[in-house]
Amino acid sequence: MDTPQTHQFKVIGTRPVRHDGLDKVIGRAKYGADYSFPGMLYGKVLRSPYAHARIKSINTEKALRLPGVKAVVTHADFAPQTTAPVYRMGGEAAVNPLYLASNILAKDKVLYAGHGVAAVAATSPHIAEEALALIEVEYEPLPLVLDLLEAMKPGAAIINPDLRRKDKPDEQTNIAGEFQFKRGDIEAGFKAADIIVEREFRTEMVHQGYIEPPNALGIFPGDGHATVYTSTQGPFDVRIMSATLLGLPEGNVKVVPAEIGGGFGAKLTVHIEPVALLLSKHAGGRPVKMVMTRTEMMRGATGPTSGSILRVKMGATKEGRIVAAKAWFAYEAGAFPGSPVWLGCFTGLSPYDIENFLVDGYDVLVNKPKTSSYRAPGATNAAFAVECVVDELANRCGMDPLDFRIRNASREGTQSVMGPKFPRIGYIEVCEAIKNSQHYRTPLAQVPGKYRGRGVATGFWINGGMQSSAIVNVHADGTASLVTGSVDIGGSRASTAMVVAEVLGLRAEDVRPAVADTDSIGYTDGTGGSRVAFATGLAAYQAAHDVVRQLKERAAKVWEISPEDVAWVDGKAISKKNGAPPLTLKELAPRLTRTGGPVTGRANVYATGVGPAFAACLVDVEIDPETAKVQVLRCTVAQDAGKAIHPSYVEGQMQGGTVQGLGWALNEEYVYDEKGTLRNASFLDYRMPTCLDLPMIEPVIVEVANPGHPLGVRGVGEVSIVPPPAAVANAVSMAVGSRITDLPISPPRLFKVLAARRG
Amino acid sequence: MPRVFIPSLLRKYTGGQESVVVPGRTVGEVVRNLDQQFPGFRNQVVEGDDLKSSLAVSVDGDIAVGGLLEQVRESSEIHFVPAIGGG
Amino acid sequence: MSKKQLVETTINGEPTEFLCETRQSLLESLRDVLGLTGSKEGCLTGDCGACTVLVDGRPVCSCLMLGVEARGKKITTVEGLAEGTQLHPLQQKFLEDASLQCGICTPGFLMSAKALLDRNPNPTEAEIRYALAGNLCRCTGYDKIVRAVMNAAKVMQGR
Amino acid sequence: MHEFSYEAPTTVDQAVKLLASDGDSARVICGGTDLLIQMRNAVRKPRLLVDVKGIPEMREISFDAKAGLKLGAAVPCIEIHESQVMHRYYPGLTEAAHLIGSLQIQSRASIGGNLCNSSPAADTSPALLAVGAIAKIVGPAGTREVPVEKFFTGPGTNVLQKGELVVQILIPPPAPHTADRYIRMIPRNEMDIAIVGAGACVTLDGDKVAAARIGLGAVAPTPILAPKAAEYLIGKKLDEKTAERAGELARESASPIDDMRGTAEYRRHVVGVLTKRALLGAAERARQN
Repeated sequence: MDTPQTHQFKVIGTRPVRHDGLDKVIGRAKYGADYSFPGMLYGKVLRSPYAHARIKSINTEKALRLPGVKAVVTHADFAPQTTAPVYRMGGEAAVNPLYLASNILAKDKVLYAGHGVAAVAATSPHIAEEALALIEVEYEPLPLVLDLLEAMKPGAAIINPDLRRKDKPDEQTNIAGEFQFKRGDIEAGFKAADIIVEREFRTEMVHQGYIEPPNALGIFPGDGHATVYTSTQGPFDVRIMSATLLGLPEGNVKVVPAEIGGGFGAKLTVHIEPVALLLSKHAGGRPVKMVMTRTEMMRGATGPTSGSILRVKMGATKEGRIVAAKAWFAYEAGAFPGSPVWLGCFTGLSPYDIENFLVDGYDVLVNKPKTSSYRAPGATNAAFAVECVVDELANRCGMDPLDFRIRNASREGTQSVMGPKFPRIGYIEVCEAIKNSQHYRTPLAQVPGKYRGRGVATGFWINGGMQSSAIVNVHADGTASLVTGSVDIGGSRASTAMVVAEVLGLRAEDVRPAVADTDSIGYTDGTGGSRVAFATGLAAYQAAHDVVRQLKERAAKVWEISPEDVAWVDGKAISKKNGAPPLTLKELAPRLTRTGGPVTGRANVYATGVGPAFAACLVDVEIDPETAKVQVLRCTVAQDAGKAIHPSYVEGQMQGGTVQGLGWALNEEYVYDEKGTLRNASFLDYRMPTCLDLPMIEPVIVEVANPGHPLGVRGVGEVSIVPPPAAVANAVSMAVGSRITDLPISPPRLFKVLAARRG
Repeated sequence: MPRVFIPSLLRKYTGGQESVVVPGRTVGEVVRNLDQQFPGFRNQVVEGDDLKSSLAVSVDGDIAVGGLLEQVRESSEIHFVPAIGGG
Repeated sequence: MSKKQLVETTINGEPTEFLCETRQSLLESLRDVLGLTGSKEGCLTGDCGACTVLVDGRPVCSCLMLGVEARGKKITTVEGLAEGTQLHPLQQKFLEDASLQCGICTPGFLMSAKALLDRNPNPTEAEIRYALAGNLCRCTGYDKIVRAVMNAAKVMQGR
Repeated sequence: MHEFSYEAPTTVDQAVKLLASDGDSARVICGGTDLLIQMRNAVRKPRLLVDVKGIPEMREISFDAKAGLKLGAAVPCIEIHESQVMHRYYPGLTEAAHLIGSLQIQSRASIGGNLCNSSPAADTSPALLAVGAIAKIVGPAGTREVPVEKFFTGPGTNVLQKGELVVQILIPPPAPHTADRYIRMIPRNEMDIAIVGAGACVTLDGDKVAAARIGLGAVAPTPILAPKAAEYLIGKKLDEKTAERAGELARESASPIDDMRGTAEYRRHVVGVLTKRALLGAAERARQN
């Protein structure tokens, strides 16, 4: 059978230069902040210094009197909102518009330090800033709660007075959601275990760390039609949310997606787009550009991902079979409900085929920013806990940690934690890829005066499907253009164009990919959930086949035979009837005019057949025993891509996700003072890895075809971030002979562990 | 007949049963039939004429893009799963 | 005080005059006054390097320099890296080696790498990593960036 | 950012006049790598910036075997790193200058700026303390020289009076068999503020210590000397054991705090580790001088 593994591709699997690359290396690519319009104003947001306070009054008069100031807006200027859900992400997700509006500009309470309160538009960014200082806000500070466990206790300061306990509807609570996954007999499972490991882990909030500040340029001239230029992952999400907040029909908002400087999930929602539109409306329709500062975006305007407390108990037989697992996960939601805790509950144990398990998850409000998505949201926290416990179980069984994982591996037909059975997956294959790597086969050399350790961990991510649209236009010169609605955040123009080129028998560079605005392409869900190469790739594939269908009809006309007698083989039309020489697209293109006119292929998909993704990470570390500083010496990552369309960008996703995971493991964390102010709201003190902190990251692409996709593609964007924190913790634990349970493993924290060990 | 797997926090509506076999040709019909057997269940998963915004449904391993309208087969396995949350 | 200042300078080899407020950074002057938006704003604290330009051949964060300080200097931005349509070897290798994902940090990396290769045409991996430590990239894990700089050095050395 | 005026004088006299002209609201801008961030955060709001980078004597590096080093306060760190004289006579101070921020920052930032910003964690300050540097200050009342250990008055504050600026750093010539070393602890390998910084300068007489100075950063409200540790070493052989003991004594000089960058406990511990390493490194270099 011809499968994606056996088929000889001409374009897929090669490494052409990306189509948008030139613009990006000569400085011509337009990111959101690079747009300007005549008469443009600059917007800024006033943000709360308090982590929890009632807003008693806002006086904007002085600000409005400052020369150059054209508009000042507050929450009251949004259209009135309710809590009735607004659907997005193809109906698979919903937002609560009242929460959304209240998070962007506070309604009557500020819920975290950095919460937006009012916004200004002025003729220069400096004047807008000066105007912020003239807005008078009277606050009544309220008791606050920052700690996750404190927030869950009865009697804690209440953040949202409308939230009630599920079991006692008259009692207020900060627990916004409870999740549970349960199967088998957990008690009996632990009774059958020879070895039981139980640990509590803790992680802090971390930021996505994209380099480009969130931006928006809004134009709302008062004819009821609004336009936003913005660097977003989800143009259609921006459209529905902006329309909702402004009280406009969805079709009246056009979103023009600019190039985007990283997002990692945080730019799937709106942060300032509706504010830019609101300011434009109040400033007589003048364009308003807004660019957040680094401090603003870190303090809260854009949402980090959750800190968490993770309790995991697992039991195994002495032969190395996991027989029971119990997990208790609490995640910080921030000031509004919606942490990814359920995804943690679902993903953490999914690599393993466990008969008896119980997972409980809690979504908990604290006076910190509303969390937003971050690459495989929720999964990294959970995997950190589970993979550390699994490592200890393997040790106690005297087994190689990868053999232990393979013995307990989920495979095709295993019922996942959420319930549905896995299709063909590549978990065992990624474990084996690491086992067979040069890195794993090379023993770790010890050096005097240092501690060295090696750790492995694995990770699972569900991946996304959802909706995509694609249009393929055939040009008279025999080239084509591909129009999609998927913002290109890391090479997806290239990979989707390569799919079209493969089907049409063209070179990659003969297909020009374009990302269209929301008026110019059918509905397309955001660039997230590792879905673009998979789902937009599927739409591109189908649109190309729509072109092929039409080309076969045109060839049939040329040959004066019936379309059924034309085949499309290896990028050529072939006559099954007479011996006419095959016609390529290049040859057919000039004849389109006389055979019926232009050819455009279209496809709209709601993609099913999503292929789950697994990754494994191997890391060697060296620790200075005196300063407790950890240095990563070597790192290898294996990931199942299904089919790597452009291997360089698959490797890039693997390397980038791994390094984000290494940063999370070692130094990244939100540090709050007792008043709830984020202390390290800068790239200086929020310590992301620099290139001097890292070795080369060795990628091993594993290809276990996804049976749900014609080319075998799975998503590759997210899962690589999941294993590294646990891999590093396992390596450090091995090196220092003591179990690491808290992230990040920064020098001051590790020093405490070492000091305790020394006594 | 299709088999419906009951989310653990809703098993109180099904007398603790982890899964129930129910007739029906669509997810919506299955849910209606399940509600006859276990009154109150439908209200936990349906709001108006669609699934609750916090839920998605999976049929035979894939997210059912049709929601309640999704067709099911005699041998289908139906799971209710959380929808992608947050905003 | 708000009177704008005239700044005479050289940008990408062209004698250039521009008007700016004293409080406008060189980055703002380049982007908002001169329309050279290739240099990117990432942090405004000199920690990410996305706004790196060369000032008299040295890499500088243009967010931490005032526009008025550009008087009499020679400024090179990413827009001045290629010679006409001939890409600089660094640009060529960044493309071939897939060294960019989102691309927002790319102009800064190119300028820091150029400053390095101009002074040290044959750097070691460690020297490259040191020279690029002031540029943050969140997409690539740096691997392919470091390789592109090594490969560009080879091309420039005729190896 | 607020509005301000900008002047770029070419002589020290002009600079002093400008600085004195606008009371407390005039400020020197050198590399601007701290100042512009402070202005953006509205921590400082000077009405006048006086750019001193065009003043020749503030850009000078000159060494004389008798008089020692004159280092212009505005010399960018990268030029210090590229100076043969600096590497030869003050390798520790040179490495401190080369640790400030990235190369982009080093192309702008100066030791004078680092000194006048007066951060307790400034990298060059412990190194300056170790080599016994003196700040040459010029103001409306004339010139005065202030040893660096008397320069700081608190976090972000110093002895500079209205209209005064640091023009040069003066450092005595190193005695034979003298060398310095600076080491800092940061969680990353670059782009970080020191959790602890330690500078040491050692003069050997045979295999014994004839003189020693130890400067510490980020462990007190200002950069400080660790005199007890230095005195202890006089007349002793500098080896692992004595360096370790000196490190313990240096800990006694430190009064660190908990902050987002590190705990007091961790800092106190690391003071000892870095002092030991800086001393051994300085001695190693001194033996070769």
